[in-house]
Amino acid sequence: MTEQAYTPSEMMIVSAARALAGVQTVFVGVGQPNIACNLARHTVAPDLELIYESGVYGAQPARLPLSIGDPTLVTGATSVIPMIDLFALYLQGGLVDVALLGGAQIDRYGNLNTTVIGDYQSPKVRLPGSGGACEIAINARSVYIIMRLSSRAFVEKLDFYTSPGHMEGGDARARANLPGAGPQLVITDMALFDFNNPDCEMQLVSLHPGVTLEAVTEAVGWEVRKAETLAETELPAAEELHLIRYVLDPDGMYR
Amino acid sequence: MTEQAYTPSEMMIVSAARALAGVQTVFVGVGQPNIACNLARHTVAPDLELIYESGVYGAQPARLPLSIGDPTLVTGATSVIPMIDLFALYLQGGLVDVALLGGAQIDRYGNLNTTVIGDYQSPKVRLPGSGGACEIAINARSVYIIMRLSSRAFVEKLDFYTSPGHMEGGDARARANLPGAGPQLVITDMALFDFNNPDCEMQLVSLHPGVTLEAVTEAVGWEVRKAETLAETELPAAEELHLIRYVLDPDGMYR
Amino acid sequence: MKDKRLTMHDAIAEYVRDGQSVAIEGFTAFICFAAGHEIIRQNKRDLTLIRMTPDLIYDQMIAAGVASRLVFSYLGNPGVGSLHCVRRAIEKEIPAPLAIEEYSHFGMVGRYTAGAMNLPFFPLRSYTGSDLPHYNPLIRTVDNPYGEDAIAVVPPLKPDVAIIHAQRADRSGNTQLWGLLGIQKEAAFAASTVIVVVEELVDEDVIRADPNRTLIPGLIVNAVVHEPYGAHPSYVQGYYDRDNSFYLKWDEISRDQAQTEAWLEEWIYGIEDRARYMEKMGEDVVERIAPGKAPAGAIDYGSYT
Amino acid sequence: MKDKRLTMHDAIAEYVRDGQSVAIEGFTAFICFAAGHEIIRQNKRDLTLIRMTPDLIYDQMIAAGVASRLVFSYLGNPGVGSLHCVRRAIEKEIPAPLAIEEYSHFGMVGRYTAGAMNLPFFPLRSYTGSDLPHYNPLIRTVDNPYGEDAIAVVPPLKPDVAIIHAQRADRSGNTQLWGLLGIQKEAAFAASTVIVVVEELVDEDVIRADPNRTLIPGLIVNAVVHEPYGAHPSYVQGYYDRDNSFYLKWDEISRDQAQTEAWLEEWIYGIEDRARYMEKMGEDVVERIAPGKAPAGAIDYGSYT
Repeated sequence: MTEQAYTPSEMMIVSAARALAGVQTVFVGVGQPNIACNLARHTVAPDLELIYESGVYGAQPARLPLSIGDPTLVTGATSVIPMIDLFALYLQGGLVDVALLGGAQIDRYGNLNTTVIGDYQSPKVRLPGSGGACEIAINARSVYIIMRLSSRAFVEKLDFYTSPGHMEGGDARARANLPGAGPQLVITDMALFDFNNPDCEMQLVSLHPGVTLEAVTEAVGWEVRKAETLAETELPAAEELHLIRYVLDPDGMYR
Repeated sequence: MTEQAYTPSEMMIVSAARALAGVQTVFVGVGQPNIACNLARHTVAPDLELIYESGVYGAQPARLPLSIGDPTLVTGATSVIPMIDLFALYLQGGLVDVALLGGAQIDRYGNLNTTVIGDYQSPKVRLPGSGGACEIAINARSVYIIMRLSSRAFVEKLDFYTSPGHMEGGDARARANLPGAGPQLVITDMALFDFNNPDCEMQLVSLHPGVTLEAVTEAVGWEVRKAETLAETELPAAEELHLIRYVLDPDGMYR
Repeated sequence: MKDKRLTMHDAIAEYVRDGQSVAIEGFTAFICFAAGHEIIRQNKRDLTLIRMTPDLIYDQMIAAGVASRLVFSYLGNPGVGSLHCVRRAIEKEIPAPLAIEEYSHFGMVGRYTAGAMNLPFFPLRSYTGSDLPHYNPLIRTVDNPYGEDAIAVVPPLKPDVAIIHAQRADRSGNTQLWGLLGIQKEAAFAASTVIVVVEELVDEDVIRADPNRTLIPGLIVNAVVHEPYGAHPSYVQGYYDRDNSFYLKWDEISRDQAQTEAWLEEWIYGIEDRARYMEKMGEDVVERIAPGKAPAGAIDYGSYT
Repeated sequence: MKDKRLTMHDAIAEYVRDGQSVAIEGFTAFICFAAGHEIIRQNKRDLTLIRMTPDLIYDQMIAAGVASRLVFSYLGNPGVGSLHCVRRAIEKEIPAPLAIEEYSHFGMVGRYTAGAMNLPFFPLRSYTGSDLPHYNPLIRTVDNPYGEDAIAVVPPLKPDVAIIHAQRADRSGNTQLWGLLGIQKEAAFAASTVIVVVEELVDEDVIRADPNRTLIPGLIVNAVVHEPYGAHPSYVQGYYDRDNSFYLKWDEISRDQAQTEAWLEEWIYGIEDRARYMEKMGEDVVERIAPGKAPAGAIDYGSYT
């Protein structure tokens, strides 16, 4: 077989889908997260309901949506609502079990930057900004982060704090009275991380097959903490890859 | 003609309708106010739009509504909306030109009691309470009050202040930063009153035909102020009476 | 899709417990008398009853002694007059004392909204110049950090149970309603437990064909009760009219506690459920309250494949 | 019923003035490109542009130099990438400096809502642990008088002009929309002047047949513009699909200011109106973006006589 058994993107999608086992509601964007959620519906979370920032609950898209506002998300959905209801009743009301977020930069406590590289007032690169990320990070019961691992992205200090993770770590979120539990998982193309320690600091828990510990520690912009036991991420199963390639993303847009 | 030319109730309806000349939106309840507004639509205010507390804008009832929540108000209306929108967007948003209110007691500044006769904690008579009256009195651009004149109702001091009129009089409303201008007119079965003086105190401006000044001053529970010139209210016109009796209230429910 | 269908008996037995706060909402329309009657029938006690307009349903429930507290904004028999049983409880403590917690309509609307939105308070331009805050210390003010005057606020209202009547739902509780929307959506989102009572149980496809009409998602619904005419003598837009003769009759019956109790005996304790109630009402009632047709017209969401 | 119909040219000429704040809303859908293009064509200047997601329309308007300030919450070409013209203005002041005022989505939603509701502020659980309030002093906090922690607030947003695209309206501006409702209703109620742009102009009876779908009443509408395909390359639920090829193409065009200006010349300055724009797009575009049928199904409001 000269063809690669799976791509890094597929590994991320599969890892995210597996982490949604038993989850009832997920707040989702397009692209990889969307495919991951639909993969979860086909596998570990058949009752998973997708909530889109655009005001859609229980979407059943007839095609792969091109944006979170794609009309295919509306037609045939369970409920389509004003954005004030989406943010206030669903998100702030505590009905989102898991939200999937990404960013241009992340720090060791899972704080995210999606606003600016360089100085806010005279930016090197102006990024999209918060969108709903700031309140999602605060109100969703749990947050999973999906990002490619690189030293440009996993940094010691963010250029801008857009959305809080565990803030300064430890019980910072609880002290600040944030409703949600914050980041629980970071899914990358090389490894998985969680925050299961008293400092709520990102820690390596699983290396994807063929990825070395050295490669990961080099790609993280701080001295990365390691869980007591380091697992190897389970390979994507044939069924999972089949679903991604032939059902969920037949055109290979997110391969 | 032994039949009375018009009833006191008809005089009130006609007076209220005339006061709606040129008004665009009116916040209305059922009964006399409803008939008055529809009479105004047929006469002096053809473009008048009726707003009901129940969440109806632009009703075109196919029958005389029995309550502000009558289904006949919904069918064929321009817009039917949640109550939060009715109160927050329409009323608090400043879209109500005139509101028609009534009460069990009124004082010289147009403050209203619809809550209780006697003590609040151990009431002699428990009345319905505010409903929307308190915020209507505060936010509507103008308020017209429709009440039968009696010394039990027009009192020196209210048992309970449910909804503010001109409060302690003068510029009290402006000082309290209330959005609306407060009561402009009191329509009774004997006379009309306005508040066009620096104290914003209720003043007699017009006696209905056949009503003596003495009868009015006796029925008001304080020494009633009189406008410089006292008019006689114009008689209901034949057309107005015809509309009330044969079109708007053919069963004579509010005769 | 989880099947949440229950009989009214089982829904009330399972989800309404003594001492809880219960909101049966619906502004003059969609008032779930069937649920109120079942609560009376099951002898629930010490409830906090929450409703903007207590209407006849709470008049009956309070006369039956299920409540120790009432949270409300307007006490009236709409278009008719007084709620005599509520007044009797407040004025004379018959059949038992009734504590009251009183707001204006906008205040109640704000409380439900804050509850549904998980906000610490809801700000509104009301209560200035009113005695209401004096007798209800939960009506407060906050300063405006943008420089204007202080504004009144009310605290969130989060009922233990909300009971919402609607035209239709699917078996997992995705619920559509049209007509007067009142505060039903907010009451449902604010409550810990939601019982939806519908005229029609429909297939999921019917719901999905018009997603903008789904105001209450099954996600927040615990039980779905299919109970045709469950809102009688109140009404359901497009399904039946208000039975106004009963509203007038109740004005007579309710003036006297013994007479009221006789009515409760005959129409609630003495019969098993809503089907029997409608049987007993007589066949002509259904015909009498049937509206004509007024179809909404079709719209298209478009198929995007 | 007042007839408020105007051509797009006349609506923009009459209601949009230099120096004003303008909100063209619609979240990924219903984006009124026709109005944006007319604003460019009429050389409006010094506008404050307000939109949760500036999208291509504001990218074009900012490249054309109509704006001096942008109020927003997410700067992206949805599903594609960056807004290169907005970035060029922010990063390099090309064609002119652009001041920005930035929120999160919920913050913008709260601002519009407070504006529409005439509230002094809107409270929301956001911004803790974020740098946003540091760079935007309008994001503040208020204490909670019920004892919990302070909560973030945003001030009301009241645009001078809101431009809302929808499926249909009658000639006095009673407007119905379905699909993604976004923040359009709130933006309309918050604004001093409202221009409604619709795919179909319908008789008043069509509106009255389904009053729950009327989100914007004519009462707050100043002008009604009948402009089919006025939201292209964005989409209108049930009427057409997003023309995604243009969103991809714009990603290329917009990377360079000269290229962008050539596009503006060809597609905006160089043509008269929307009809010409669609003509120039070619006949196949209408076919390409046409959705299939997905009717909502009928409901009945009931006739109560």
